Amino acid sequence: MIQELCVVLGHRPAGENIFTLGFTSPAIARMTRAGQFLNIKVGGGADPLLRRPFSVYHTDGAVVEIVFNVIGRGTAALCRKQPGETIDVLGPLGVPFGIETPDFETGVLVAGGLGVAPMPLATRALRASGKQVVTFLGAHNAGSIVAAHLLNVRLSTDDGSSGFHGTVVDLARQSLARREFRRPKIFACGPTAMLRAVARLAEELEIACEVSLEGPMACGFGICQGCPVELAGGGYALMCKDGPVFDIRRIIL
Amino acid sequence: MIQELCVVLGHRPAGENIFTLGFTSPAIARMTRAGQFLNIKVGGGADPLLRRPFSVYHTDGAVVEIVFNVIGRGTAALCRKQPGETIDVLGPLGVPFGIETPDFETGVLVAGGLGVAPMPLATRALRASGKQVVTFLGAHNAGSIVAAHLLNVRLSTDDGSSGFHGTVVDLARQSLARREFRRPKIFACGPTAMLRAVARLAEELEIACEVSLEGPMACGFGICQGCPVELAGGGYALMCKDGPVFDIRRIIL
Amino acid sequence: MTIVRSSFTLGGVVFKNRVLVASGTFGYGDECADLVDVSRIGGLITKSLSLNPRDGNPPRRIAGTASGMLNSIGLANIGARRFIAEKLPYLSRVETAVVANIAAGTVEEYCEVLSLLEQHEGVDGYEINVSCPNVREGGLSFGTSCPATADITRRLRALTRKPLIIKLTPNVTHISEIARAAEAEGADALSVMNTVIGMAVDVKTRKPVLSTVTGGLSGPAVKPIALAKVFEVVRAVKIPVIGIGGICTPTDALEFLITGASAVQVGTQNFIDPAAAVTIAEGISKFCDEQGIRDVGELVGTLDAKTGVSVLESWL
Amino acid sequence: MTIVRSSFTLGGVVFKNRVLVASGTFGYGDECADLVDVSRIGGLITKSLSLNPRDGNPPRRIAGTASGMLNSIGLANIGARRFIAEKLPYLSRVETAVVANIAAGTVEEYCEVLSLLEQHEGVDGYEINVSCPNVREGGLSFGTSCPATADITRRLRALTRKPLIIKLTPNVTHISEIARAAEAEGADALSVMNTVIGMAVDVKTRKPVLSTVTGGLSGPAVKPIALAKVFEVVRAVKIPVIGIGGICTPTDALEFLITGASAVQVGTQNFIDPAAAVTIAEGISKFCDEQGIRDVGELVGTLDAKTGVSVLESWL
Ligand SMILES: Cc1cc2nc3c(=O)[nH]c(=O)nc-3n(C[C@H](O)[C@H](O)[C@H](O)COP(=O)(O)OP(=O)(O)OC[C@H]3O[C@@H](n4cnc5c(N)ncnc54)[C@H](O)[C@@H]3O)c2cc1C
Ligand SMILES: Cc1cc2nc3c(=O)[nH]c(=O)nc-3n(C[C@H](O)[C@H](O)[C@H](O)COP(=O)(O)OP(=O)(O)OC[C@H]3O[C@@H](n4cnc5c(N)ncnc54)[C@H](O)[C@@H]3O)c2cc1C
Ligand SMILES: Cc1cc2nc3c(=O)[nH]c(=O)nc-3n(C[C@H](O)[C@H](O)[C@H](O)COP(=O)(O)O)c2cc1C
Ligand SMILES: Cc1cc2nc3c(=O)[nH]c(=O)nc-3n(C[C@H](O)[C@H](O)[C@H](O)COP(=O)(O)O)c2cc1C
Ligand code: FES
Ligand code: FES
Repeated sequence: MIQELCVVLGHRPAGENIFTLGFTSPAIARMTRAGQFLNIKVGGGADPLLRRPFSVYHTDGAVVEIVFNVIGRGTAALCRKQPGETIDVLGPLGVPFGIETPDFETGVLVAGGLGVAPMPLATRALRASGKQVVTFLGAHNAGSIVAAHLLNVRLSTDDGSSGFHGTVVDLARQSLARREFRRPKIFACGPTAMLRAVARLAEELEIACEVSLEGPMACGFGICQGCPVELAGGGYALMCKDGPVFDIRRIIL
Repeated sequence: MIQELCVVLGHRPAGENIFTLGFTSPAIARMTRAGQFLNIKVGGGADPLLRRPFSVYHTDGAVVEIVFNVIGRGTAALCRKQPGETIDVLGPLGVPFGIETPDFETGVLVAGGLGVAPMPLATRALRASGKQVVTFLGAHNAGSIVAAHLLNVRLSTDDGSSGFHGTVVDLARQSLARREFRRPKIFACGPTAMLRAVARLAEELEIACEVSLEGPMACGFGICQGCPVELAGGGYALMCKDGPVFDIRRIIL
Repeated sequence: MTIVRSSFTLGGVVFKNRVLVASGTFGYGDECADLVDVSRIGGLITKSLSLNPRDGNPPRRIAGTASGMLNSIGLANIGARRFIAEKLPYLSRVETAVVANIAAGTVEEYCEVLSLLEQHEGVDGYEINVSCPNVREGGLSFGTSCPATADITRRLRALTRKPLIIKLTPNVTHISEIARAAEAEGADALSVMNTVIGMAVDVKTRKPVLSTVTGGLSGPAVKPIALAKVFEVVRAVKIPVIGIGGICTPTDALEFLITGASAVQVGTQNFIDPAAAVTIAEGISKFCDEQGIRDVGELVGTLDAKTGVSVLESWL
Repeated sequence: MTIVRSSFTLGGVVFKNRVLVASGTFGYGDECADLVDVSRIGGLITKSLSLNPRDGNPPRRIAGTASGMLNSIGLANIGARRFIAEKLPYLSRVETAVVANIAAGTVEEYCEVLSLLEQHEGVDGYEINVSCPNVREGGLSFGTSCPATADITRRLRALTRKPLIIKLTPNVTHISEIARAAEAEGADALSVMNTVIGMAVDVKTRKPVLSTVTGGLSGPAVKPIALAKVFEVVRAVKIPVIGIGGICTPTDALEFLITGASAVQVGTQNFIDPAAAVTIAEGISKFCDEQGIRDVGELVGTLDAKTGVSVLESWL
């Protein structure tokens, strides 16, 4: 974990109201593992005050990329950053996906909306570990699909404008129920409702499953206790430090 | 007085840490009289919260210009505004210089530092009223002189790097004491210490004198009571509404 | 857009909508006529009026703070008599409700000002400032005391049938106790809140920024505090509460209405956007329309706090 | 740059400099070791410790506000025993002063936690949280009462010779009265202030944003409030006061020192910049150096408030 003022390289539109932003940080690019995130301070001022968490979307040499939806003031400011300006980045943070474990052969990536953010790095790590990869990618509509850097992508859209007409979990269920993949393990990221559906699916089919959660954070590395995740065994874990990736059996969504 | 979202045309460096910023507003350009000011909201956010007051520096057709020192967060943000972005402008505000009055023939402009801001419009108005203009312009050093749009400029710098070595009031005193100008009236703007010296000079030599004041403001048009100026007769006037231009005899500096 | 009902009645007076402008942040109402159609504001609350004109505090009176501002105006105002002579003629023509805010150093002065105003047309109600942190005598000391607040309310209640609104200070341990004192003596409504005591220092000169050392903090910075105070007061009294503090957007105002405020006032934001009250009122209507709500009043007090474990309970 | 003395002594304990990290905003001190050289911080104040581990409040516990944040952590902590077993070994090696912050639901629990900690090496002093707004029992209810604060101070004083610091809540009418109660019973210093009670509402769901409805407001938004509270307290007591609230920059800290705080604590800003305390301490030294001040202590309480007409006087 380091804190660094990083120079912005620029942003690119990646879908409806979706942008990627690239910046330079050899150290973060080198250290980050799939599923980890950054906590970014966009402006120098006191409002917005807190950093904003973003998954690492892609790394290439010294370049780190995030992908984001413009939803509020922090992301709007990010999206106004000019090349050459700086952002204050803290990271990499959190527990990565459990990819190097020998307990599976096929990584089944299930992403809803911008839940796709950690998937390019997960894809790369899976390939590097000699695993198979299949990707179920769900989006509202064709315009909000962000499918770069992925492998074996099977699409679903809520409105049927591209791929399977329905939820990404229903799409994944078809293949998983048919046991299409050898020794699968699910890695999912997306809205809570979707993660709940993934959890039910994994339980039903007795497939190992890790989910990457999202929620309000302040510090991002365990000093504020602001990001509780309810544990199946009682009490709370911290999303930022004990997560954002959790084995689905450990937590109550 | 109007409130308008104005499109920024761009900024230009005008000296050490000094910039001019131009934006479009046919109405403000038309309505403004010399000595009036604008109250500008730089960003959309809550911090900095309050508008920032700036004299109208120049107008040309539909274009309005201000000149400013980058001293804090508001001015720093102004200086980052890109062409095409907007600023929220309230104005023109306040009482202008008393230029059209028949009681003088020569307008003696005395400006310290960015007290030069209202002088280009004053110069134009004086010329339009058929008055003579002479301008005493004081700056810290050669690098901070902003002398565009002025007439008959006599310079002074604190460090002697350009023009008279000393204060602009000492420079003005030489000419005024010698009664160089026909029926003069002083119009001064600058730091309070300078305005006090101008006031003493005007009193000694019995020359009419108006000063344009600067100080903290919130609303800029009389609804907050935040900008008191002590009156010679007791009580307070409002800098924003009863000023910023005051006859020096009316107030206690 | 269907028509959303936004008016409400307080002590017999109809207010056009639930967004008023706060005392001391809109002058006497005439200064903003260029910038906003005043008749579209829910109600005008005047600058606090004292019996005699007050010059106010020496400079410096204001300072910017993070998402807020400090003020120490010191109730600079033209006094009740000049108000009646110079401002009431305009205000009685304005097509919206006018509430005269009264501040005074003694109970007698409060009574005298109200009695004076009672004799003239144009004032629809009174808001009593027992909570200004910026004057030496009176002011805040009344507002931090239940007996003093009760006494002022009782005495003023006897003098008028118009709506009587007591404006409370947040600078107390238990605002609900002061609220109940005012309610018990017949206040028609409570305004919550005035400014929070704050301070700033100029480190170069080592002097307080404000001439009075401390002043009143307002603006977005205090919104969370104001909401918590409103939450506390609405659960303690049955009379309507008017929410004030850092309201800049329709969403801000909705937070107060949902928490239980019957109306809101816009203060500091007027300095940034003199038309804010109108924009906010429109935004509230739009929100209601989108949510299928026919009357803004249906929102009031609909906060679903059942799931929340209220922390206030432990110290109320 | 000449060397500016920045250490100070409190109840016999030497603190390296006058910028500490506030309870609950720096974990137990070990989490930030990657990002900041902890030995350069003036002192570490631990997360509030209770006797038994506390899970804390259900989500949602935090929310951003204008220039601030709300929190309702609910004193989630590992409890005094696990603290002693798991964190003290690290903390006793850390080359800076360590202050254990204690929070409890009963006077007995405060005493028990302190007694437990007394039996081990590594804790240099105690800060007593009588002011947490986010727990049902105890917490704030102690801190709003003079007798309760006096009682806790007296009982704890009898148990330790180490520095005993009482941390006050701003959510009271007269913080100086609580301050005097703690001083009279032997507190070595007072920390001013904890968070301000605040609230936020989600207008879409009409639910409070925080699970506890209200929470504690912190960050730059509250700095003016904290300064005013410090101003009030330093004039009421003779023991040192530690200023807390919205401190993000050296200038912020200087405002508190000049107002009369002997030291400061950095809270929320640690979440944005975990090295903030060190940067601020360095900035203070630089300022002193520029001003020809040889010891940061020379700044303390040098506020020139004589010209100011103090408004606080009217209600103290
Ligand atoms: C571990 C982690 C990884 C994330 N990765 C990504 C990513 O790769 N790409 C991406 O676009 N977003 C990601 N997010 C979410 C992202 O942090 C929020 O979208 C962002 O903070 C919004 O900031 P804002 O200032 O634009 O919005 P705000 O103005 O703060 O909020 C706008 C609205 O969004 C809600 N909101 C704010 N923050 C969050 C949040 N963290 N979760 C849910 N709702 C929120 C607010 O309550 C409000 O209603 C991630 C969050 C976490 C915790
Ligand atoms: C009628 C009027 C006309 C003005 N015209 C001009 C102009 O043409 N060009 C120009 O450069 N400036 C002008 N000013 C001053 C200008 O408003 C301030 O420089 C500006 O508000 C600073 O904003 P900031 O956010 O950059 O600084 P801040 O961050 O607000 O402040 C930085 C420092 O400057 C001090 N400061 C802030 N505002 C003022 C102020 N109004 N006067 C004195 N000190 C202040 C602060 O106390 C602080 O110490 C004018 C002011 C008035 C009242
Ligand atoms: C400059 C200024 C002057 C004020 N004057 C008065 C006043 O005269 N009487 C009064 O009751 N409140 C006065 N207030 C308090 C406001 O009416 C309001 O209660 C407070 O500012 C909180 O709301 P806001 O955050 O929206 O500004 C004043 C506030 C400001 C900022
Ligand atoms: C997330 C969070 C947790 C906190 N936890 C504690 C705590 O456990 N004990 C305590 O005494 N104060 C706690 N505080 C209060 C801070 O120590 C400090 O008094 C307050 O936040 C004001 O300072 P700031 O504005 O610099 O944050 C907490 C504050 C925050 C923001
Ligand atoms: S965000 Fe601070 S502990 Fe997780
Ligand atoms: S700045 Fe508001 S009255 Fe002058």
